[in-house]
Amino acid sequence: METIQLDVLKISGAILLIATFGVIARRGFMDWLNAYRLQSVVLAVVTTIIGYVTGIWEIYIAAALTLVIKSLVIPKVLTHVTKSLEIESKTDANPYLSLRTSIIVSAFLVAMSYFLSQQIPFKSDPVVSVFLPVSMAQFFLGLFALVNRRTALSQVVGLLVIENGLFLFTLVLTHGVSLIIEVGIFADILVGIVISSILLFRMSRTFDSLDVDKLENLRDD
Amino acid sequence: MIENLILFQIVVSLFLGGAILGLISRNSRFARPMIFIPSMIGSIFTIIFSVDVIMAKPLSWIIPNMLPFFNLEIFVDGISAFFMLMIGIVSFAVSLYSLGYSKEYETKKRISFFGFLFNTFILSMILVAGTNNGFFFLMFWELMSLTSFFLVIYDHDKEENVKSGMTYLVMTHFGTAFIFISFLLGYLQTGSFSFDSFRTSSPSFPHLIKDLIFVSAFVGFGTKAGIVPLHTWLPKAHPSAPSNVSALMSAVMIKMGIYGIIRTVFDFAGFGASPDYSWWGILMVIAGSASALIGILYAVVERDIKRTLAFSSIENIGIIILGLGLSIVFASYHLHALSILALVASMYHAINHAFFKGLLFMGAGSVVYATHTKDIEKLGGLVKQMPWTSMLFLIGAVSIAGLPPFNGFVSEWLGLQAILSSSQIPSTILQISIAFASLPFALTIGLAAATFVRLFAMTFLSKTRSMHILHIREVPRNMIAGMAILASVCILFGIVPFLGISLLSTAFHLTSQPTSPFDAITLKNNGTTSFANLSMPVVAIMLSAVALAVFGFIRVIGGKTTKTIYGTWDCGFGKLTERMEYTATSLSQPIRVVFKSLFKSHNEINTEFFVQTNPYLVKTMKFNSTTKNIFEENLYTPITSSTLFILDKIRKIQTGKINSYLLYIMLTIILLLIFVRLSHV
Amino acid sequence: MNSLSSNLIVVFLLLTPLVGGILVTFFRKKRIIEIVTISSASLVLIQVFFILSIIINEKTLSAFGNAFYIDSFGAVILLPISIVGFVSVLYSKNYMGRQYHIGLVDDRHIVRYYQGLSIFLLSMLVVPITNNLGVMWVTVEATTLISVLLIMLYFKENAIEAAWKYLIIATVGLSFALIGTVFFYYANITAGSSEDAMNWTGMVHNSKLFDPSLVKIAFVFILVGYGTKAGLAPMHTWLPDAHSEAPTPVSALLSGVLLNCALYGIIRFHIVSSGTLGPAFSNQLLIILGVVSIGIAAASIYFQKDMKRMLAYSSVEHMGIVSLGIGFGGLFGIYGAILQIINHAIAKPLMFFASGTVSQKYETKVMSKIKGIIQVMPITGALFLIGGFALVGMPPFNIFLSEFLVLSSGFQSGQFLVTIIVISFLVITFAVFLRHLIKMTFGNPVTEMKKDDMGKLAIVPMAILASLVIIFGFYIPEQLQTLVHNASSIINGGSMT
Amino acid sequence: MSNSLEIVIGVIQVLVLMALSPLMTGIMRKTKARTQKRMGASIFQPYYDMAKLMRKDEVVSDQSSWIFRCTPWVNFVAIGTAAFFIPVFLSHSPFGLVGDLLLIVGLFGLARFFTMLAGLDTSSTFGGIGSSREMMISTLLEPALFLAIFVVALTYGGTNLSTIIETASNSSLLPHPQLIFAAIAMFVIILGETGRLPFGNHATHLELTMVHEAMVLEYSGKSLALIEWSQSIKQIMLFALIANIFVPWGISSSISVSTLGFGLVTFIIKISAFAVFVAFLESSIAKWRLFRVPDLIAVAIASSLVGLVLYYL
Repeated sequence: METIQLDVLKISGAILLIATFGVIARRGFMDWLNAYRLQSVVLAVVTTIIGYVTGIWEIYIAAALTLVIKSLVIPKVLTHVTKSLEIESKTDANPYLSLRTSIIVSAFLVAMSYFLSQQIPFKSDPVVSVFLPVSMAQFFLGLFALVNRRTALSQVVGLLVIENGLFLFTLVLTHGVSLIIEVGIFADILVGIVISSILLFRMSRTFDSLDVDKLENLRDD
Repeated sequence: MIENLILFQIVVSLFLGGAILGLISRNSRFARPMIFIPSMIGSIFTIIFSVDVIMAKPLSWIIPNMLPFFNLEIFVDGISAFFMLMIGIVSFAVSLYSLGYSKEYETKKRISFFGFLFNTFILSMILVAGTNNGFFFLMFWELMSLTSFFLVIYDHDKEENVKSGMTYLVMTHFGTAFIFISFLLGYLQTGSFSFDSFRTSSPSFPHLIKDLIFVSAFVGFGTKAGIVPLHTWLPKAHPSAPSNVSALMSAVMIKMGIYGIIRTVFDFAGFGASPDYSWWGILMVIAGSASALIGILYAVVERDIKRTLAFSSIENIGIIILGLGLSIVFASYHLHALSILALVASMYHAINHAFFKGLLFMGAGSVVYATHTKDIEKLGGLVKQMPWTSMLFLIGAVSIAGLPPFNGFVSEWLGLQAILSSSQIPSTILQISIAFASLPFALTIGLAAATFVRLFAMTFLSKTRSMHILHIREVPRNMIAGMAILASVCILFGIVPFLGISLLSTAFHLTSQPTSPFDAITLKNNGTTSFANLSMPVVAIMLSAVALAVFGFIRVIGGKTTKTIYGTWDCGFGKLTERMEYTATSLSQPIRVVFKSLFKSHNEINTEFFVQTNPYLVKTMKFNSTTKNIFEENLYTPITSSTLFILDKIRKIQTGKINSYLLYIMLTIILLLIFVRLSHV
Repeated sequence: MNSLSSNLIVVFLLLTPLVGGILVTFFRKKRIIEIVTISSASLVLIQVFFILSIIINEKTLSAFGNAFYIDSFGAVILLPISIVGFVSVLYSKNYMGRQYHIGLVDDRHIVRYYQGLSIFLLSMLVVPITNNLGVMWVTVEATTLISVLLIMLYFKENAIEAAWKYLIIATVGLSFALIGTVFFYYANITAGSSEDAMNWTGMVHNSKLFDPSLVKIAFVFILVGYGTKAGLAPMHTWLPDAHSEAPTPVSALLSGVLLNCALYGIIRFHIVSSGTLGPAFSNQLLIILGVVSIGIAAASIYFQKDMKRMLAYSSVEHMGIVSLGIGFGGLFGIYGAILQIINHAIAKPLMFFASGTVSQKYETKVMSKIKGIIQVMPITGALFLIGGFALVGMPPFNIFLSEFLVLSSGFQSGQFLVTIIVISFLVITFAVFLRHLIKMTFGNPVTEMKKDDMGKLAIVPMAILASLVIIFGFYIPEQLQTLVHNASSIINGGSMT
Repeated sequence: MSNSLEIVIGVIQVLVLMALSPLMTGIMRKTKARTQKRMGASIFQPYYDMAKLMRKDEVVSDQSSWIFRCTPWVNFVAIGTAAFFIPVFLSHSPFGLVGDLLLIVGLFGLARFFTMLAGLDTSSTFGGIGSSREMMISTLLEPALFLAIFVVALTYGGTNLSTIIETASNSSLLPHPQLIFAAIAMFVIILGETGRLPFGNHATHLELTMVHEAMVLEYSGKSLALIEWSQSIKQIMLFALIANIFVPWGISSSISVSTLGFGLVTFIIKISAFAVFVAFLESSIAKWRLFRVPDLIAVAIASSLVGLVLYYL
C-alpha cells in the first residue's frame, strides 16, 4: 500500500495512544469519563480507517457499534449512576502513585508492549505492526489504572479502557472475521458495566462511599 | 493353596460381617455379642490360616481391575503369616475381654460404631500384613491409622483425648509420607508398585537408591513403631484410647511398623551381604538402644498407669529394633548363623511383647474399669478386691521385666547373647561400639524391673491411697478369661521356647531348627566348647523341685507354727494412715535424681507456718514435682512454631486490597513473559 | 451417529436448563419453581449420561457442522457439571427454604436465584461442548457475570465486597485469556488456516505449523487469564471471598465445577501449544503455578476463621494439584489430574453442603464457635468427616488415588525436588485442615442444642456425594476408566503409552 | 554313667553351698567384731539363729497380701536354683547345659523383684525406703554386672560357667589384663548385690543406712529365716563366682575323690579368705550417702569398659 495510508495509520495510532495517556493522567471521575469518551471516538475513527485499509465491510459495523455504545451509551449509563448516588467522592482520592511516577510507569508499560509485539511475526501487515503495540499499551495502561486508582468508579473506567484495548486488539488481529465473537464481547462488556453499576449503587448504599479502601473486610491477616 | 485362600476369605468376610453387624446393631442389648463374637471367630480363623500358611504354602491372590493401574494383590508368606498369627492371638483375647469391657459404651449408646471401627481396625491390620502392592498397602495402612485414630478419640467428650488423637493422626501421616517416598523410589526403578517387582529387581538398584529407600522407610515405619524421637504420639494416644483398643494398638499395631521395616530391608531395599550395608544395622542399633533407654526412663517416673505402659512399649520396640539392627550388621559381614540368632531374638521379643503388653493393657483396663482412675497415686490395695486381675497383671509384669521362667527372659537372653557375639565381627570399631551399646540395653533391663515393681506395687499392693475405691469388685469373668489367655501364652513361651523358636524358624525359613522341646538352646564357639546354653523346661523343673525340697525341709526342721495377723510396725507412733505410705513419685525419686538431666525435673515446696516468724511450727507443706518431656520442648515445639511463622508470612498476601490483587496479576504476567523470554525450552 | 440426531442431542441438552430458567420466570410460586428446576437439572443429568455412553462408544460427537464438538475430555468435564448441578439444585430446596423461612430472602430473591442457577448451569454446559474457542471464552465470561449476580443475591456488605472483587479481578483476568485466544487464532491464520481458524479441532490439526515464539506468549496469556478464573495462585485472591460469600449451593457449583471449566480452557490450549512446542514448555509453567497454589493454600488454611473460606483455599490447593498433574505429564500424571478433577468435584460440594447445613444450625460460619457437630447432628457430622478426610487425600476415599497418581508421575518425570516439596505441603495441609475439622466435629457444643439433622433434603444430596466419594475410593467402573483413559490420551496429544 | 555321677556331685555342690553359707556370715561378723575390739559371737551363731527362727511363730502385717507371704519362698527357690549353676569344686557340671551366668542374674532379679514388692506390700514406710533404694542401686548395678560378664565371657569363650571355669583353670591369670578390671568391677558389684558397705549396712537398723533390711523389716519366724538364708546363699554364690573365675586354682577338672577333696578344701579357704577380706574392708570404710553410690558404680562400669577395650585392642 502507498505510504500515505501507512502515515495515516501511524498518526492515528499515536493519537489513540495519547488519548489513552489522557485517561491515565486525568483526575476526577467526570474528566475520566470525558477522556474515555474522547478515546472511544478516536477508536471509532481508527476502526473506520482500518476498515478502509483492509476493505472488510464488517469492520464498519464494528466502528458504528463502538461509536454508539462506547462514546454514547456507556458514558450515559455511568453518569446516570453517579448522578443517582448523591455522594461527593466522585473525584478520585489521591492514587497510590503520584502523577509523575504513574506517567513514568505507563511509559515503561508502553515500551514493554512494543517490545512484546517485536516478538510476533507480522508477515509485514502494517495494520498489525502499527496497532498491535498500541492496543497492548492501551490494555496495560488500563490495567495500571485499575491497580493505581482507589475509587470503584475509576476502576470501572479502567476496565473500560482495558476493553477498548481488547477491542482494538481483536480487531487488528482477526480483521473482524469472527463478528459473532466481537458481538459476544460487546454484550459481555455491556452486561458487565450494568452489573458493576448496580454494584456501585449498592456499594454507595451500604458503605456510603465508593472508596475501595472500604472493601477490606475479607482478608486473612 | 486353595484351602488357605478360602480360609483367608472367611477371615475377611467375618471381620467385615462384624463391622456391619456392629453398625446395624443400633446399641441394642445384643450389640456386644453381635460385634465381638464375629471378631473372635475371625481371630481364630486368622490363627488357623496363618499356621496353615507357615506350615504348608504361601497364599497369593490377585483381584484385577478394581482401580486403574493397580491390582489388589494379596500375598501371604511366612513373615506375613507370623505377624498375622500375632494379630490373631492377641485380637482373640482382646475380643473376649471386650465382651465385658465395652459395657460402658453400651450405656453411652456408642457401642455400635465402636464395633464397626474395632472390626475394621483388626481387618486393616491383617490386610496390611497381607498386601503385596504399594498402593493398596498404603491404603490399608492409612485405613489402619484412620480407624485407630477414631478409636483413640472414642471418648471425644474429653478435650485432651481429641488433642492427643490429633497428634497421633498427624505424626502417623507424616510417617506415611516417608513410606510413600520409599515406594516411589522403588517405583522409579521398576516402573511398578507391585512388591513382586520390587523383590525381583531390588538387588540391581543403585546403591544410593537402596540407601534412600531404607532411610525413608525406616523413618516412615519407625514413626508407627514409635522409635525415639518419633515416639511422641505414642504416650499420648495409648492412654486416651479405650483400654482394649490400646491393648491392640500397643501389642499389635506398632508391630506393623516392625513388619514394614523387615519387608523393606530384606525385600525391597535390596539388602546385600556386604559391609556397605552395615551402617543400616548400626543406625538401627543406635536408634533401638536410644528408644529402649529413653522409653523406660520416662516410664519409670510416670504416674499414669496406661502412659507408663505406653512408654514401656517404646522401650520394647527399641529392643526389637536393636535386635534387627544386630542381625543386619551380622548379615552384612556374612555371619549367617549370628544374624539368624539376632533375628530370632528380635522377633521372639516382638511376639512376646505382643502377649505381655496386651495382657498388661487389659489389666490396666480392668483397673480403670473398676476404679475409673488411671492415676496410680490414687490406687493401691486392689490385690484384695481384684485377686485375679492382680495375679494376671503380676504375670505380665514379671514377663515384661525379663525374669525367668517367663517369656521375656528368653528373648532378652537371646538378645544379650547376640550382643555378646558381636565379638566375631571383623571390625574392631564395630565390636567396641556394639559392646558399648550393650550398656544402655542392660540399664534398660534393670529399669524395666524397677518400673514394673513400682507399677504393680503402687496399683495393687499395700493400703489403698484414696477412699473412693474401697468398695470395688472384681471385673467380669470374660475379661479375666481374656487376660488369662495371654498370661498362659506368656508362661508357655517362657517355659517352652521351642514353640516360639521353631515357629520363627519355619516362618522365616531359617536354617537351624530345634528338634525337640527339651534340648537346650545352644550356642557353640567355633571350637567344640559351648558358648552358652539355656533349657527353660529343665529350669522350670528345677525350680519346682527346689520349691518342694525347701518346703519339706522347713517343715521338717521348723515343725508346725502359727501366723498372727497384726498391724504393720509403726514405731509405736499410732495408726499408720495411707498418707504416710510411700507414693509412686517418692518411690522413683532416687532414679529421678540420678537421671535429672533427662527429666528436667523441677521441684517446688511451699510451706505455711503457724507463725510467719517462726520457721519451726509448720502448718502445711506442699511439695510439687514436675518432669518435662525434653523432646516436645526441644524438638517439636521449635519445628512447629517456625513452620507456623513462615506460613503466617506467606498467607499475608491476602491483604484484602483489590489493588494489590490486581498488581499480583500484572506482576505475574510480566514475570512469566520475562521467564519465557529468558528460558529456552 | 448421523448429524441430525447429534444436533438434537446438543439442542436438548442446552434447551433444558434454558427452558427451566424461563419457566421459573413465569410461575412465581416457590413450590413450583423448585420442582421445575429440580426436574430440569435431573433431565440434564440423564442427557449427560446418555451423551457419555455415546462418547464411550464412538469417541467423539460433533454437531452443527463443527460448531459443537464433544470428545472424551469434554465429556469428563461434562459429568461433574451435571452431577454437581443436580445435587446443588436438590440441596437448594432445603437451604433456600430455610433462608426463606428465617426471612433472609423473599420471593423475588427466590425467583432470581433459581433463574440464575439455571442460566449458570447452561453457560457452564456450553463450555466443554463448544468447539469454538472464542465462544468458550464468551461463555466463561458469562459464567463470571451470572455468578456475580448469584453472589450478590442478598446484599450483605461482605457479599457486595466479594462480588466486586470477583467481578473486577475475573474480568481483568479473562481479558488476558481473550488476548491469548486471539493470539492463537492469529497463529492459526498465519499458519495458513482456513475458515475454522477459531475452532479447537482446526488449531490442533495444524498446530505443528504455528510460530513458536507467538505460541509461547499466547500460552502465557492463556495461563494467566484462565488461571485467574481457575484460582491458581497468585491470581486466586478473589476465590476465597467469592466462594465464602456465595449462597452455599452456588459455592458448591463455583468450587466444584466452574474452576474445572476454567482449567478445561487452559488444558485445551496446553494441548495445542504442546503440538507446537512439545509439552516441555507449558509443563514447566503449569508446574510452577501448581506448586505455588498448593503452597499458598497450605499456608492460608491454618489461619482461617471462616469455615467456607477454608474450603475455598482447599479448592485452590486441589486446582494446584490438577495443574501439577498435567504439568508432570505421563500417563499417571494426566490420568491422575483428570481423576482429581472428578474427585474434587464430588468431594468439595459435599463439604460445602455439610458446612452450609452446619452453619445454618449453629447460625455462624466462624469455626471457633462450632463444636461437637457429631453430637448435635450425627449424620451430617459423619458426612462432614468423610468429606474432610477425602479432601486431605486420606484413603479409602477417592482423592487418595488421584493424588497418589499425580505424585508418582512427579517422580516418574524426574521432578524429585518439586515432588518432595509438594508432599511436604500436602502433609502440612493435612495437619492444619484436619485440625480445624476435628475441633469442629468433636468436643461439646458451646450452647445446648437439640439433636437434629436439618431435614432429609439436606442429607440426601450429601449422602449421594458421600457414597460416590467412598465407592470411587476403591472401585472405578470400567466405562469411566476407559473414558478417563481416552481423555488423557487426547491431552497427551493422541499418543498414550 | 559318669553323667549321673556328675549330677550327684552337682547336687552335693549345691548342698555344700547352702550348708556353708551361714558360716560365711558368721566368719564375717566375727572378723568385724574383732576389728572393732569386740569378742563377737561364735562363727556358728547364724546357724543357731536360723534354727531358732524356724521354730518361732510369725507376725504378719494385716495390710499385706499373698505377695508378702510367698516372697520368702520365691526368694529361696530362685536363689537355690541359681546355686545349681555355680561350680564349687568341680569345674564342669551337667547343669552347665541348662543355664548360664545370665540365667543366674535373671534368677537373682526374680528374687529381688519379689523382695521389693514385699517391702511395699506392708505399707510400712521402711519398706518403701528400702525398695526405693534397692530399685535405684540394682538398676544401676545391672549394666556394670553385664559388662563385667561381657569381659569374662569374651575372655573365656562363653557365658556357660563350665566353659568359663574350665578355660580359666587351664589358663593363668597373667595373660589377661582385662580380667583385672573385670575383677574390680565384679568386686564392687558383689558389695552392692549383698548390700555390704558402702552400699548398705547389715549391722544396723537405722533408716539412714538400711537397704535390704528395710525391705524385710516386717518378716519374722520362718519367713525371716528363709530370707536370711537365701541372702547368705546368694552371698556365698557370688564369693564362689569371683573366687573361681578370677582365682581358679585348685578346682578339680576330673572326678576323683582326691582332687575333689582338694578342690573343696581350697574352695573353703578361698572364700573364707575373701569373706575376711570383705569384712576388713567393711569395717575400715563408712557408709556412703545414697547419691554417692552411683559414683562407685560408675567406677565399676568404667573399669569393665576399660577391660572390654583392652580385650579388643
